[in-house]
Amino acid sequence: MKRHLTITMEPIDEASLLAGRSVSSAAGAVVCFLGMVRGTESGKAITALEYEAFERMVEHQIGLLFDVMGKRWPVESVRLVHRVGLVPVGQPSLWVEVVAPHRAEAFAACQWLIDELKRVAPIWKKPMGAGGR
Amino acid sequence: MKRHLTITMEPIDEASLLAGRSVSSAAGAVVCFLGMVRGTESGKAITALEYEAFERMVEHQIGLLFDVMGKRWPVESVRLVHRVGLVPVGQPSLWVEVVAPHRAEAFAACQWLIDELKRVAPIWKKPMGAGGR
Amino acid sequence: MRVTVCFHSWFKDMAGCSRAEETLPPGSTVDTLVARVLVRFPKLADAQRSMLVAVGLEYRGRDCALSDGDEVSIFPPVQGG
Amino acid sequence: MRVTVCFHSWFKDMAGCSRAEETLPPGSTVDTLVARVLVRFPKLADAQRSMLVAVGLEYRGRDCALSDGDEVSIFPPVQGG
Repeated sequence: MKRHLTITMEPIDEASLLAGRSVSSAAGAVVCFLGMVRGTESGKAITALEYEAFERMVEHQIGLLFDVMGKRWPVESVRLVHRVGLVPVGQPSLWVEVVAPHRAEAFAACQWLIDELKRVAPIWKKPMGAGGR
Repeated sequence: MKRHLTITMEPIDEASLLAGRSVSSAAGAVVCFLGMVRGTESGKAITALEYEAFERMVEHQIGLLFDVMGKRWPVESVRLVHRVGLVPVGQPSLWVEVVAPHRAEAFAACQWLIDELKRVAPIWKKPMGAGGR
Repeated sequence: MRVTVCFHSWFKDMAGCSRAEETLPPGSTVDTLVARVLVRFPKLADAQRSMLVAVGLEYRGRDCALSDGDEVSIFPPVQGG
Repeated sequence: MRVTVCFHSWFKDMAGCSRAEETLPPGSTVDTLVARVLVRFPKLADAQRSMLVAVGLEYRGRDCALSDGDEVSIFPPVQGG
């Protein structure tokens, strides 16, 4: 299973991620997920989320998730990008792509990975309002 | 709910589809699916699939699915492109994008739409081998 | 009444054409039409069990009543995606 | 033995620093360390129930034995995605 993980302060560049995709002729399904910063957090209007990560641990924990994923589903490739720092409303903080032979396993693996990431990746977010906080 | 459906002989241009995406600040999740032509069909090596569609009925039936989707899930936008004609191995025949406030509904709606499309859209495929058929 | 029959996918190959006209007695249903089609295009008989039928752009059962001018599409199981 | 404590997210604000050193008796566990930390940084007491602890890069329970040189991270529930 090909695996790729990036934690970055830069905006997620979907177009270049697409350009970097390589799929074998055995791959029948590609599932992509984008998690976007919404304009409200707990009912209050915000302008951005400030993400903080314990990066070394995020990388280790997501590496463990990739290990489990590779054992549980016949995934050909998984790529995950999490943006940290200030992410404005309307922009993605998370991008995940799973390539697999069939769609059921691609969807299952992708959803599982996001659920687990939210459970174990040491990342935190702070809502930023119009006034700065 | 914004809806967009294309049945086309042209290759699916993911980059331009991405460029055409518009999401509101209420959207927290974008799920994309690509169905790729695999190199084997019923255990035999192929070079392409030839897709044939009863286009007017495909458009009508998918329109009905969009109606149901819009009632069942709070989907903000759905876009679906199905390529017809000759689609070489390794290229996508189907592209689906669902934008919704939260990821669970985006995943559920996207998977449901693909399952239903496979059940009701009058599209057929013929495997093409190295020798032409 | 007259209806147009359209064949899709390999049903077209079996029928040897993509369209055919049929003249049916009043009160005819999809069932009447299919019986007629199978006599005229006997190669389709084997495919009868997996045959799907649409009247216009809607899937219809065998008991669906037909009207003059209907376009009835007959095709094998669909395989989109 | 000496261990380094790292605070993340708003635990850092509560503690007023991102790192602290602690010297513990041999045989100490995460529990020993957390008790020590709560005395030294009393503002963290309220957050005790939602506190997560990692030793190195692994999540560990309160009974986990510590070793000299360990880096112990203490943080609130995670919110990635």
